[in-house]
Amino acid sequence: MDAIYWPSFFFLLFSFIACAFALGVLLAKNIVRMAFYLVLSLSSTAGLFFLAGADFVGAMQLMIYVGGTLVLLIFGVMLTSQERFIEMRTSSGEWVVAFFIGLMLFFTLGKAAFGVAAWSGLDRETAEAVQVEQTVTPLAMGLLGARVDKLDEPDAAKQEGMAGYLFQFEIVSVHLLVVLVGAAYLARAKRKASGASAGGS
Amino acid sequence: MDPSWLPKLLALAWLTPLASFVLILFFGKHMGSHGKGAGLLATTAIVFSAVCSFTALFGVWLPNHPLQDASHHSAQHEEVDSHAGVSVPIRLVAAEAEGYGHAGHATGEHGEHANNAAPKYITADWYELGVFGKLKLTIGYYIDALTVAMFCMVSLIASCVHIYALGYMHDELHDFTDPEVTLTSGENLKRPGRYYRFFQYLSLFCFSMFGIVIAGNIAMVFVFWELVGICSYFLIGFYIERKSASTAANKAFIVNRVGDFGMLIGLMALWSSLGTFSFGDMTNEQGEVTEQGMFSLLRTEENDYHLQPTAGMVFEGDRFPECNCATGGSGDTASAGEASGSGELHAKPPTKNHAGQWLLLVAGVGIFCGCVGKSAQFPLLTWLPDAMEGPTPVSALVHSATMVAAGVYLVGRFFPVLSPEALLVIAYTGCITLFVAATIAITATDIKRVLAYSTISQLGYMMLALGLGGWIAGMFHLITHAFFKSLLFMCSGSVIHGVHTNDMTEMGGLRKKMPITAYTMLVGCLAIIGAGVPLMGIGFSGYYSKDAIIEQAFSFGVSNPRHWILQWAPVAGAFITAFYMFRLWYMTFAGKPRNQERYDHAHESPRVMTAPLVLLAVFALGVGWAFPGTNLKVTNLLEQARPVGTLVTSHGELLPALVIPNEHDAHNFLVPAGLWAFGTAASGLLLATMIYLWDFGLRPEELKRTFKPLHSWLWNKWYFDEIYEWIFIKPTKMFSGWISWIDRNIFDSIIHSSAAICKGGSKVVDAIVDRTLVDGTVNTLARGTWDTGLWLRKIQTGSLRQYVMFIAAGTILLFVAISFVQNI
Amino acid sequence: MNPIIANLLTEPVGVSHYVVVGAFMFTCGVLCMATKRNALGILMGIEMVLNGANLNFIAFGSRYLRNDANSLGLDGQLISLFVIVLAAAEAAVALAIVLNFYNNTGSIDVDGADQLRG
Amino acid sequence: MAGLINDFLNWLPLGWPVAHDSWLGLLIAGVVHIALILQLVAVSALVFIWLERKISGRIQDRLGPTRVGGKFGWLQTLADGLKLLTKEDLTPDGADKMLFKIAPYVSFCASIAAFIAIPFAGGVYPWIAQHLNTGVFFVLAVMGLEVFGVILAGYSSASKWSLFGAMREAAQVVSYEVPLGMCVVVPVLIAGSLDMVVIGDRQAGLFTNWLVFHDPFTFVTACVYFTCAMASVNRAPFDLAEAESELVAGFHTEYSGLRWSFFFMAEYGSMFAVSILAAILFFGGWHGPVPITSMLGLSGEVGSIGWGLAQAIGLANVLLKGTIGVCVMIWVRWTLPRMRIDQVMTTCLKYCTPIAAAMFLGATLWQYKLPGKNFFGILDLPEAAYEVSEGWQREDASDVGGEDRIADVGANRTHGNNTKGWR
Repeated sequence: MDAIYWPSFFFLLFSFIACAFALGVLLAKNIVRMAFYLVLSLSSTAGLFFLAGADFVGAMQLMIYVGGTLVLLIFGVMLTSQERFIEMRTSSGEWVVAFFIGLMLFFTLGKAAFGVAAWSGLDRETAEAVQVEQTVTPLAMGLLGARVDKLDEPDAAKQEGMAGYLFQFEIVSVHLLVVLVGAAYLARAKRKASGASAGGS
Repeated sequence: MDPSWLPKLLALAWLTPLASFVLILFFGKHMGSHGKGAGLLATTAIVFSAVCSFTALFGVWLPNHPLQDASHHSAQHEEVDSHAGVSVPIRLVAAEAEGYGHAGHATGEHGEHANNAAPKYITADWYELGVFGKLKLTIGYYIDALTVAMFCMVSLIASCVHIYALGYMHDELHDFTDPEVTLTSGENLKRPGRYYRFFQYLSLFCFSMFGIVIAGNIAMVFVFWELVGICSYFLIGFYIERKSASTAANKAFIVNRVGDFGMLIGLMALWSSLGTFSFGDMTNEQGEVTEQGMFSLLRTEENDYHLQPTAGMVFEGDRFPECNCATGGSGDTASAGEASGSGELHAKPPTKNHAGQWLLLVAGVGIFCGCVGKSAQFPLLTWLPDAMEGPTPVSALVHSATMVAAGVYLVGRFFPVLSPEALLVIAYTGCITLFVAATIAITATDIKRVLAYSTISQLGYMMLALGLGGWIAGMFHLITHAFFKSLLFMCSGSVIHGVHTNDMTEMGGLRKKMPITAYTMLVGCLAIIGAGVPLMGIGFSGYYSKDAIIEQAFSFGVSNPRHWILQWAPVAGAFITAFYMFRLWYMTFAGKPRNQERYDHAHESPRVMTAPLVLLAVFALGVGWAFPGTNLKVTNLLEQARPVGTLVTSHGELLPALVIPNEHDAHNFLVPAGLWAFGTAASGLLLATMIYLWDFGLRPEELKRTFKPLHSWLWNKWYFDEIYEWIFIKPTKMFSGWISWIDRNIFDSIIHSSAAICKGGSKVVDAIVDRTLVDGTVNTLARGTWDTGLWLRKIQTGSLRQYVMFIAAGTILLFVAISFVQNI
Repeated sequence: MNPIIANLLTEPVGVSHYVVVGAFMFTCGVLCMATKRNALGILMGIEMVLNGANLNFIAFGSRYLRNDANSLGLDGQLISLFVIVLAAAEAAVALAIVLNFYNNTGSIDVDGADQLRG
Repeated sequence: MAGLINDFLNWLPLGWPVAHDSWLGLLIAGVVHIALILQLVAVSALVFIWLERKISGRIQDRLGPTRVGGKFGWLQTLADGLKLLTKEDLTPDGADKMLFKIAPYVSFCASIAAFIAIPFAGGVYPWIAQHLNTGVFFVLAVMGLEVFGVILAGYSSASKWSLFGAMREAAQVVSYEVPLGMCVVVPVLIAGSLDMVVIGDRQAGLFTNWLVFHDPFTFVTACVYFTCAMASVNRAPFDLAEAESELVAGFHTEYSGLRWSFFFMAEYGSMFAVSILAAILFFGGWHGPVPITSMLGLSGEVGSIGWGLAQAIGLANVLLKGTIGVCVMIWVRWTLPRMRIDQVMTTCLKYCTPIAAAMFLGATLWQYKLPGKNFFGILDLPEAAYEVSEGWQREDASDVGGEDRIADVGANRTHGNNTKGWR
């Protein structure tokens, strides 16, 4: 037998954890536990990112996603501190329908995943020969509008199309600002009077 | 031992139960109190049969025919195929049957050709019943590996059932008060016990079953076929005083007659065209063929063992001189079929005569009709669940392991005669049966009925496998299924014995009260769902056989994309099987007791009943394994009996696009089939566990409410009984009613009707022209719009979660649609 | 050992494997959205769906899994960065909506939010 | 590392060959790293707890522990640890058992995991468990996970006090991550890398090269960073999560014995981690105030004795600076009163965040206007600074699409101006 290829081993490990806890999120009844499983699932996905060579994205995943989920968790605890919300059952019929649709969805997607020959992976020598590359600077340069990773692109047409993501970056930044303001506005505390009328209706 | 011992030993095994039957028939009542000795006598007899059978297997058959590892051969085979690039029909080496012939000529010739040659067998007539012109009726034998294997399986299970019945039927040892029969006086029926009679029937049944297996010609099969039927009738109606039991017995008998009618037609078609009933070639002392059997007539060596109608099968051959009917006419139907399959149909002269093929189809389907009746296939499946009125040992032996399997056995035995089109019919029947029965089993609550539907479904699996060309797969499943299904039935009998009810809704938590039963039954359940480690090749017996079937189905599905349903039905069936079997187990043994009183009185069965359970559990676990360190394995044994038709890729004559794949090609689908089988079974198991074991939020009652229409559809068994009532029984009654009605009222009605016609006419004009046409059009339009609106409104549920489901379902549909478009 | 299982351990995995994991997370997320009555549960489902999609982007851009002209390259990582950021934004808005909903109805059961029913 | 171990194993007369890339070496290397990090956290916790008692005692004009272990009571922590080990492990009745049991480990793991990416000595072959080129980011992200354990503990204890404590902690940590992140970005901006080894080696030379003295803005940033770090690890005056005067013991009210001590270890571990982070980001990392090692000529081939000594001195520097940071935290704790929750949030949102943002802008401007100069550098101290930059730079700006390549972090250190790089 060949020697074990460790990245594959770790891929199996991380993907197993990620999938198991994703299933945990789906099956858990308690909202706080769901959040906890979600954190573990997302963290192992970050591990998968690292394995695929996307270390910056992995760290971002840990920081933002997991941090974002943290907020979810807080809200979960805050809003559902009443007993009746901690566990809300869905009727069994819906579970069964969902189960079958999910099964079909998964098999459809899974079938597609194995449908392209080029996706089946490199051979061992090629994979081991791939150089470790720095991702942070190219990523940052990409966001700032310079694609330093594709400077030697021979095709002029393609060079036209890779002006970078500066514009998108700006849009997202503005979008984030708007979202923050909007969220704060939406979630603002109600005035005393209107709160009373809302409670009465 | 010398091979000439084989027929003698098997005849001994066959006739011992007959002796037991005769003895009990005459002296049964006087053997101990209420015939206690009869039970021992019958048990001894069947154990003796088992000893004979196993001696025949291990002492005679195996020493003379060492087993080859089939998987090894198949690997070679694949290599050959891949080198050739295409699947070439293997040129089969000469059958050794001629040289083999009568007993005593065993040369031990085998080796690398064993896979491709015609199976080795011994056949001869014992006794000639009579000769009527060309028609010759004989008692004979046809023994090959399948016969020996069936003998061992039947005798072993029958022995276990006999021993088990010694304990189970002890109520019958004294005067018996039947709690389910109430006399007009309001008391329960009291009658003397019928212990001896039970064993008398069992012995007769064993005799008949052995007779089917050993029979050397189809006529003899038919005789024992009917004998088995009558035994079944007796045993189902054992509690003849109960209305339900006697009805069920009648139903079983009559339904089987319907099938036998078809079988008779098939017999006639065969005989009139072939002129023989024998399976194999009769030989004389010198080993020369004196009389050809059906198999070698239809699949000649010169024709690569492809099925070809014989000269006698083609009518009016003179009118179509071009037709390749003569034996020498090697214009070769097979290649013609291939050519027409590749679109050159119109280039051929339109004089091709398909009469022979049609006749073969009629014969095959006719024989299969008998099997449909006996094996309770669609549409004759209604009798088997009702047959559960019989005592449980009967269910275990007759209605799960052996008699109903006789239909499958016959199809397997008859395989060389079946044309691809007939196989397609068989496959579709099996497919429908397996799905219908499995779905019904989901809602049944009577523990024995669940198992009965499971039996039907598994029989459907076997038929499907055979119909797809998976001879080994089907026969192997027949044997493994016999073990685990008899185990399951005997476990359920043990439960019924302990709890005194059939109703699973009154059980629960019995695991603690009857551990042996519970865990042996768990073994049975795991075996039937085909539990095993995917791709590793380690699992319960059902794992091997079911995977083999699904592999074959995949192989077939790839060659015949049009019949995709045959590929996916067994996969869906595996899911349902896992679900309902574990539903049964959880409802019975896990959770909390639903009826405390019954639970308190429950007890483990006596050792005479549990011992066979343990023995059978061992077999259910390991019958698919090779004996460690050897090639001793059921599949390898069956491989020796493989009929000649299964190792060639055959094409349909009437349906040119139909391809029955070579069975060895199925190994190419080992991985996807294994994964699918495992995945579906595991998800079925998971679903059952989530619903019935974990307090997870899925509650059966709630599901029942949500899927009310579906549930009542399944609960009423797809309304089969009602449909038959409406189609066959009601019309008959009504027809006779009409006759009398016309007879009595004919004159009056003429007068009345003339008046009524005038009155009615004017009303009709009013109704049609004014109200219907004018008003109706307007109203219908308005109503239609209104209804459409109302209906569309329902989709707009406002529920976020349902919208998500719509999106997901829409995605899947889109995917499917796109893939269709791309395929076009 | 069986060749398939052995191959998984001794050969590098490919895009397919990542995509299957992504598909699994995606399906779990969809089912989560479909079966949870708690609004926060639905949010978690959305997070999982986005995460499954992200996994695909990363896989298509990774040089370890697929090294040819059709690879997304750095664009995969850039897009997934945007996805992560937008997911955070979406979570903020969604939480605000949930909070508002809770203020109005005193419950976070989404089955109660069916005023748009036909 | 793994290769070295494997070669060593192969050299040993084991009786079987060990390949250069065998898994055995990987395993041993992993175990060694884990053991080193674990013992660092555990031992430092022992020392810091003792230190906290002594310092608090002196601040309050007491002696602190004096008896256990001889002169200074230096075995007091060990004795306490033994006591904790023998305490009964209680789980409240209404608790969510699984989460309750798992929460301390979550905190502890997050705290330890941060050390994976922290370098203890730099150079071409840094002493670091896993050299990540996004190290700073990784450490921040992992430390952010610690709060999960706290929240889970608070929720699962089924106690109002615990829940209050957890909610406060959550709000506080999430808020303080914003200014903390902004502060961390400033040294990253100056060094041009997220790699902590690069950032640390950027500060080689005299203490004037330390980033805290790089410009006035970084000086303020360091102060803000330390404040926010204290808040994010829940030290007084920001220890609202366990405010004993209001919340009994906050999130760990229901904990006892070993699980409780895990929380404690996690807390001290994070204190140490943020202090070391501060040391590396602002206070020169493994470079002392005076470059003794280079003066003594202790740099040599990787693996030589001189190199080893230099690295060991670097290690001592890092640990010492970290300990000083922890001592400052202890000092602050015993001299300042605890804030109210609204004051905590005000400090974060109204003071720390704007100040950090302003400092970020200021530092950016400094980089733009005075590239490559530090505060002392504009006073024209000779050869005080040299630029270190990871990544992409062009030898010749006019040569578009020329020799651009990924540069090795260690090899690409260039003296002098680096203004032609991408910006």
